[in-house]
Amino acid sequence: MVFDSIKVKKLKMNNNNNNNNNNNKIGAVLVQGAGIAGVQAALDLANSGFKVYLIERSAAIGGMMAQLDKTFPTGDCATCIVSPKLVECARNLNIEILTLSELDRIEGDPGRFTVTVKKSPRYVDEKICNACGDCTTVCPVEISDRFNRGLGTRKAIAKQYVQAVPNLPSILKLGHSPCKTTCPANINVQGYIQLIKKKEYIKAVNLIRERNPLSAICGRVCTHPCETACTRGQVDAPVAIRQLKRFASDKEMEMVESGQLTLPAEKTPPPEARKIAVVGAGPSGLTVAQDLADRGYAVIVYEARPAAGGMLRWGIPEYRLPEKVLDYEIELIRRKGVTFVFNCQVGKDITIDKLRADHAAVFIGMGLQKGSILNVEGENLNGVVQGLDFLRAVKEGTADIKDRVFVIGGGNVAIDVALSAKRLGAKDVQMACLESWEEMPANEEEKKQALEEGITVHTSWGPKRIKGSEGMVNGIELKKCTAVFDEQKRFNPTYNENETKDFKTAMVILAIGSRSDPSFFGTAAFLPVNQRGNIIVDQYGLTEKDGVFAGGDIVTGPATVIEAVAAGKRAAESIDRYVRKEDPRTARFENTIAPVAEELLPSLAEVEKRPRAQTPELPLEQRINNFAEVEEAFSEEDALAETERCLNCALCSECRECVAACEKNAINHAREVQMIELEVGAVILTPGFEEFPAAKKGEFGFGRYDNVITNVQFERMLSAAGPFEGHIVRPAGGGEAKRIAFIQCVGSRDSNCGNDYCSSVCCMATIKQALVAREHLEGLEATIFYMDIRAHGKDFDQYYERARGETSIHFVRSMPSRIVQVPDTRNLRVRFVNENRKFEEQEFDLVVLATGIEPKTSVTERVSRLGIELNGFGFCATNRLLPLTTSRPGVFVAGAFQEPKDIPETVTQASGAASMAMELLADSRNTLVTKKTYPNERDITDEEPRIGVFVCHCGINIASVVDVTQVVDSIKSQEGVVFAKDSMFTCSDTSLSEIKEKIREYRLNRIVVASCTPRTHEPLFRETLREAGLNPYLFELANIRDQCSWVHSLNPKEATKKAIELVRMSIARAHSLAPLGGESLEINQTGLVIGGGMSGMTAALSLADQGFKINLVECADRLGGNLLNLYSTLEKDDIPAFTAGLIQRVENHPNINVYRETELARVAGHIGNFLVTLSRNEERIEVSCGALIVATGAKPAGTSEFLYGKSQQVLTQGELEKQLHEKTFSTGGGNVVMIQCVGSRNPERPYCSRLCCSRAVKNALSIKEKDPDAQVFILYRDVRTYGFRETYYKKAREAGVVFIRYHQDSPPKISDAHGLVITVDSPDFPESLEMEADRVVLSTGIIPGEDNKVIADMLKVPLNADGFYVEAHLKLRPVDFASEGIFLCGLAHSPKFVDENISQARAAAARAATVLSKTYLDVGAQVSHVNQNKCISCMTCLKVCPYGAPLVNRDQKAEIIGAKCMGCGICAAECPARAIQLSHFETGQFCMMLDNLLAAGNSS
Amino acid sequence: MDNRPLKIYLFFCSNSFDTDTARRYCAAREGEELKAISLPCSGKVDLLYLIKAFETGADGVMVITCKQDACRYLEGNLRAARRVEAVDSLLEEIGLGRGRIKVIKPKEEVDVEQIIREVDNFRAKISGLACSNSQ
Amino acid sequence: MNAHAFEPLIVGFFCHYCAYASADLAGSMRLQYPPNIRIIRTPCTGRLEVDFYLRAFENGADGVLVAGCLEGGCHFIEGNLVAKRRVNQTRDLLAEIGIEKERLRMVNISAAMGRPLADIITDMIKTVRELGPNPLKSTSGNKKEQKDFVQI
Amino acid sequence: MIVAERKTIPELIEILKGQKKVLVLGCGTCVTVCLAGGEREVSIISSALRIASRLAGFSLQIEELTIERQCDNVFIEKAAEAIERNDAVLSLGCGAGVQAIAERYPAKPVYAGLNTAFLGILEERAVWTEKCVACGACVLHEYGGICPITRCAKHMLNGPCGGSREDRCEVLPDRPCAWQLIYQRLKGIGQLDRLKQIKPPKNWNASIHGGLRVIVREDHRI
Repeated sequence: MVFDSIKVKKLKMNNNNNNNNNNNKIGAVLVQGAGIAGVQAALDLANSGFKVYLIERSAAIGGMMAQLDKTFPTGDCATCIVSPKLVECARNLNIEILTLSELDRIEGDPGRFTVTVKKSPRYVDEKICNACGDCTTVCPVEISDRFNRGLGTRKAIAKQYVQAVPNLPSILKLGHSPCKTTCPANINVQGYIQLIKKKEYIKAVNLIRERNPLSAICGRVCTHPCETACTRGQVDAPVAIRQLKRFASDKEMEMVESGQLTLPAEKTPPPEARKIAVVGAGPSGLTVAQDLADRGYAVIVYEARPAAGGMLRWGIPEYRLPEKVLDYEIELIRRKGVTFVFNCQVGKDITIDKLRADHAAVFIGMGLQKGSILNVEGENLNGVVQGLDFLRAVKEGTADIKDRVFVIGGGNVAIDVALSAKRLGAKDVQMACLESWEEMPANEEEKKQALEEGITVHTSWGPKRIKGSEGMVNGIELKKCTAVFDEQKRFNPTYNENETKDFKTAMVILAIGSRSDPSFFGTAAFLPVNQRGNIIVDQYGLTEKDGVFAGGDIVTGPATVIEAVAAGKRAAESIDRYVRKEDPRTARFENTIAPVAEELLPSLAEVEKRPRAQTPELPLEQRINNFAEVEEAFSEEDALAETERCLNCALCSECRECVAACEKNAINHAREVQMIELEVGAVILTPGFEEFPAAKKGEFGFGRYDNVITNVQFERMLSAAGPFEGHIVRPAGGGEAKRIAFIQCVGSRDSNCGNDYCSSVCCMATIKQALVAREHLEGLEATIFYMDIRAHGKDFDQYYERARGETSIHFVRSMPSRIVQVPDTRNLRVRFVNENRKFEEQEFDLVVLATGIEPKTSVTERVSRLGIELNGFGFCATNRLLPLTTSRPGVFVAGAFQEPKDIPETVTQASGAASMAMELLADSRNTLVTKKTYPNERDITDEEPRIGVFVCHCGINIASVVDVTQVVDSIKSQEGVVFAKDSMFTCSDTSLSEIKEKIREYRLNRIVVASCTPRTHEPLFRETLREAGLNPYLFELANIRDQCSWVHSLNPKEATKKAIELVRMSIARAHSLAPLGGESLEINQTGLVIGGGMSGMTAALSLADQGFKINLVECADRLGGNLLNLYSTLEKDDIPAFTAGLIQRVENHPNINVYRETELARVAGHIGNFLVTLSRNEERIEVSCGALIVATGAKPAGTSEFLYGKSQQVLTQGELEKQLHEKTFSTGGGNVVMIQCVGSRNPERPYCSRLCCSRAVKNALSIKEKDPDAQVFILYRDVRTYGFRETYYKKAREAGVVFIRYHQDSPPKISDAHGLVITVDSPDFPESLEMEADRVVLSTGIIPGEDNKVIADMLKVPLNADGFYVEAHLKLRPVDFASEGIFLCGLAHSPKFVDENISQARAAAARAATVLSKTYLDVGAQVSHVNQNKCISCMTCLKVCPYGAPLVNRDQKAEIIGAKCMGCGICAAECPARAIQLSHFETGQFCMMLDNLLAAGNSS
Repeated sequence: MDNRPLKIYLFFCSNSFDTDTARRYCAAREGEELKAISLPCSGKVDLLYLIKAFETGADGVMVITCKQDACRYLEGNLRAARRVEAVDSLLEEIGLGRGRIKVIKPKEEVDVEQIIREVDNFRAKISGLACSNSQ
Repeated sequence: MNAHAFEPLIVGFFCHYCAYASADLAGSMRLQYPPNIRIIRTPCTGRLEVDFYLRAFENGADGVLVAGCLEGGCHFIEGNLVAKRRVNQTRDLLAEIGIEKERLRMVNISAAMGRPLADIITDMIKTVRELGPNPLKSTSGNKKEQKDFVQI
Repeated sequence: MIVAERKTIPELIEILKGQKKVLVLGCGTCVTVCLAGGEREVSIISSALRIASRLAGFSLQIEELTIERQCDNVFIEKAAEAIERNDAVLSLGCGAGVQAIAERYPAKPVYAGLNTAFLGILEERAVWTEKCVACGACVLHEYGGICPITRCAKHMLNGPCGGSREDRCEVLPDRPCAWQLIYQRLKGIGQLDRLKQIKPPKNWNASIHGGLRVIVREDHRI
């Protein structure tokens, strides 16, 4: 169930109510991390009476497993097996999924925690969105896809992966891009660039105009600080942002010119509109005018000159900004209802007081009118002109020009002046400026143009004096400027007065800045000004005078257009608030602008260099004597290419294409982080892991060489749903990757990177990847470089052997020292030491690094802040005897965060952790769970089918391809159809209500919806039927989206025809739908545990502590099993004390009934109601129970090899351990030789016993501890000290224990001719080794119990080839049997360690609790039934059913037990008498669809 | 041969022999174990009854039917006769020999005397045979 | 294109857990394949009766595509193996009857195999197109019916 | 149990050529259990025949029916109307069933749709093996319950033949040697002595070689 914040609040209230009568414990659990562990724990808890909050950091649940392609060793598709679990999780009424959430705080005590969850926005409404994907389609932003580990791209708004649960997109946003934050007006640069990329030019311009009405203008004259900040600049050159803005704006103008686009209609402000006066029609004034007009004000702009534009019109020459462009944008503003009053100089023609009095507010944006002066000799000579005056004269056509012109100044105005002078006919134009060329404030473009057009620029020179005669200028003397700025970076030029040069000139134009002209105000004292004469305003543009605002150059001094626009934006907002009497300070747009954290900016290393598009310019020869525009717009091709250079620094560009595309209005870009408080009784941490950052191992070149990838990337590559769709190709250099090297232990078993532990899963994962890859690509050769192959799990070694048997998979026992890329082919040369102890290099197409498992950095920080101890590697600290308990009571842990582990162990631990929570909160079980109630079901037995059909448009998802109206028309007259209609979104709340309404109105008794897939939507519609009082099975869904409109979008006609047929088929089937009701089975809430070893006792105790009565059956005369022969763990936990405690607790537990010396005689019944007959001596005891746990254990294997039993000096590891414990062991003064894999991992006993390596290490360390001089040798095949046990392997080597490897085909030999002598051939030594041994210790492994077969037959559960029990599913149901209600744990499942058995026993208990916690069990309605009259008792069904659901009843006929039937229908299809039908998938129902289709096909 | 009393079962059709007579007849035979079992029709006699009788130690079995063609149930008496024949042959296979089972079919509708006579004869014959040791 | 060109009609029987899911995935991925297939959902391919296949052919289907989970990956343990046996049995029977066995095909698909599924469907349609219409349609004289399979 | 298997469709088409309306009649007993003639097979064969006949140029009209047992008139009666309606009957019963119907309807052609194969049992899923040839004089007790007449390819009463290899029959290497089984079985029940006796030649009169076999149970005849 998807999180709903309103509900949470209600729940909190519920909690309070319930707590009063509930021991103060809260029957809710928070599970943090929704990988497979979190999902499993949540399901177990929710299914046994607890409320669960499942919180997940990313946007979808599923974790790492959803990223995997296949799973080992079964080769199951990971998606196939995990998806149903995720969906189940999402549907569970008692699991609330909080995605994008993190655990922030835990307060309170076990049983009563208050936790705070920080939930980041998804920006997509979870209740409204129907995952149609339109937003993703329109999103222009392609960013590196983290889910695919950067191998592919995703859109900024997208589902995390195609099958994501919850099935919703989310927006990736990281603050705002540098271009946007740097732009004074905060224009959404990234946004409009993305829109241009999509050729949405008008949308792009509109987006610009939201922040800047002068789009076309700024596209020409802006100083573009955005480009300076552009991240791309760090790679090659910044994106040509200004030019792109111009490109889009020009496109708009072109369209207007060509008539494709009409100008917006002229508006007039409403009569009641408040009046605003704007003084000055420059950039800031125009901006204010537009914004306020947009907000419904009547704006009057008072302008001193005869036209609007201010400095844009009078200060920028035509060749840079054509008047046409200026007029165009001013016209757009005018059309918004702005009135211009020209030739009206405030101060002269009208006073400010008057303006203030007549208007609700006044904005002053008159700019700077006076040029700055030099204060040098000769400044007043005739021929000395102000640059601005000159430019205005040029515009007015009144400019006077001389042959020689000297321009003072280094800014844009100076260059504009110089170039204008040139165009007017000046023969020699020279410039002087104080700054050096680099420091010159003019734009690079302008400077470049000045040079091009032959302007001589004297940089670092200032005017000393202007020379003249007769009042006329005739020359200028310059002096050397030694520094422009002082140490404080203030403008404070210093000169070398002695270094001068003289020039002849007839005209000196000063372009050194401008200043305000106080005289313009009329009353200078009206507004306070600063020492430079600029008006003083606060940060919102308000002057000290009430209702008078100011902005632009008049406030800032000379500045840029964009700064003036920004000031206008701010002022407009302030004026609006002022008039509406709102606080000007809160929720300002400016405050929402936050930069992207630097570390989150795109990684530049991977960015390929691409040149910036070149600006086309008017050829030099065409610029002479005219003012034609010099710079031209980009070609469309160049512009589009340029947009591709944008790196999307902020991920989402906020172009809002998605908002526009979403027909359900589900998207809102302005959502904020929520802090949610939840009351829970316990917390389970299942945050998972992240892979080791492979770039840290520089020698392998990850990050530098594109063809070196990680194993996670390789998984994504293999995945058919991944970025490469399962094709094994090289990310760089092209071509298939036929030669692949896999390098193991990257970031594992490596003290250099601090990871001394083994990641446990990589060996198997690599073997799997090699085997799977081979299926994907014929002729693929895989080479696996490894240290030890650790295939220690159930059926793993057999898988390894399979891979070893493949000629195309090579195992090389070596750790490569480095990888070098071959430059031209981009192949990779791997250097390693080969089996002959020689260096060798091999070339590969692709290298896959088996990166190890690390705790997530983000998690470790947070978890330690929650007061939970971590171990030295950053994993959660636990104890081997309390593997699921963290240092904080009430907080439990499971999965890879506890220790690296594979999926089944993770799932096991998750269930185990759930049982810990169940024990803690046993009294509060069922206090917070919700059960929905429905109206009584209408009895339709005697009704003719009355079918209602609803055909969905799914926005445009269906309707854009399939003619929905035609579909509705063509099925209206179908037999039985009494109502048919199309709807925009059938799954929307309104449509669902409509369905309910129509059911009542038309007395519909069958509903057909034609929309998307039943896999996601059938539950929703069925629910609707139930709410309307119809049985949910009276519903049928025709999939005309996923399997029609989406896959035939190029063929609308055929798609429509197909849709019609699909709907007709569904209608045909609907006729035969019948209401189905499952049965309710009473549950016997007693459990029975078979086996009184550690696992059995642990499982029994867990259930007993939860309040269930448990029968514990043990065949021996005492409890304890194998535990009685164990003395310590590798970590030195005291096993005998633990065992004694366990036995004592079991024996004294009031809920546990122990049967010693008792065996199983007979088992009958099914889940909820087993009848078990026990036999104790001659006595028969009948016990009934609801669930069974098999914990029958296994036993140490014996041997007759290596003189065992013949020589006193040869003993097993078990015997050695006992002697060490009893201190009776002596090395005899000589060597102790341990031999591993005795009788194991060979054709007779192909599995690995998992424990022996660690046990040998443990005993070797014990010997060394007692006698450091003792010589201990361990002869091994692979050392399989996985997980943290690896550190002890290291310790043993450090302590001097000698490990000698041998091959399976040349095992060690023993002789006792002259004392015991062991001979061994090791591939690591050139010659045979011979060693005298005083003690030989054999690791003989574990074998299954002999009576497994008997018990398995009784329970009708399977055994594997090795004789261990087979669970329901190796990966995801590791402690269940396929037969419901029977569970498995301990060594009976496979050999494993104490801590693993504890987890598994608890897991079995949790799974059993999901049964025992219920008083009734609803058995599925979609089950098979036997027609007793037709059954001929052939018993075929008994033979084909994989679940043992059919049985022979008293009438000697077959009968199917609903509780056991899973609804596959194999029996129904097999029954030779056709006596069996699977409800809801009856033969007739299939035939009706077929007949309808084929009849239609032959006649339509 | 031991001194065990003779054990004989008398299955009779209640239409041709009445229960009282039968009981009295049996009671009068001291030192013998005579059991009379009334049947609505001799056709009701099952192979299984007959063979069980021997299994439980009978030395002889008589089945008293109706007169020929007088069976109230049309063919019950004929059926009984077939079964007796089958058991007789089975007794031979078993090794007890033929003659330990007999059908008594009255000549007249109710001919108690003939029946008693025939029963007496059969008893005598049986006591002369080796005792059944099937017990 | 020839207005009378033969457009095959393929009936698909897809299992809910894998094949149907991958058909949905193909949709999500917007993969395109010819519209000649009509997919019928079944909880498991193990539910499918030999009769269904025959019925489809008898009534004029040109091909039947049965798609189940990967072998070993059946949600119902071995339903797909049972289905495979039944499909093979039916193929033999079709051969006996005189219908090309290629018209009936079973494939194993995982829920993540959107692209391969689209390829398989395309290939199946191609195969059947090459085989021509269901022979029943040409023998029973109702040539008229072929007009109904008109391509745009 | 009687074990039978379907005739091939071409064979059946050949048999049915010239008929128009045919009743395909199943039998709900042995042949249903051995997956040859039950309701499902009736449906499958009918469908196949319809298709095949159309392809062969004559469209059979087929009616489908399965009755409890074809070898008894009581049940055959339930098919009476259907039989009347059709030109011919294709019986999916065993040979006895086919003949029972034929005897009951002298005027109606009745064809066998199955080949009745043997008396056997289901050995594993969908595998039936012959266990009895109905020789009329059973010797199973001599051989530990394993019939050498049926299961030894050479029908040897004094075996083994000496040709078996690794427990496999010399003639049919995929089948176990019956004599190996007999030996193991007798060993298991402690009756290996039985093998020391030489068995005299068998009288095959009780078998089919003595002519039509009739069993009369006089005691049940009325």
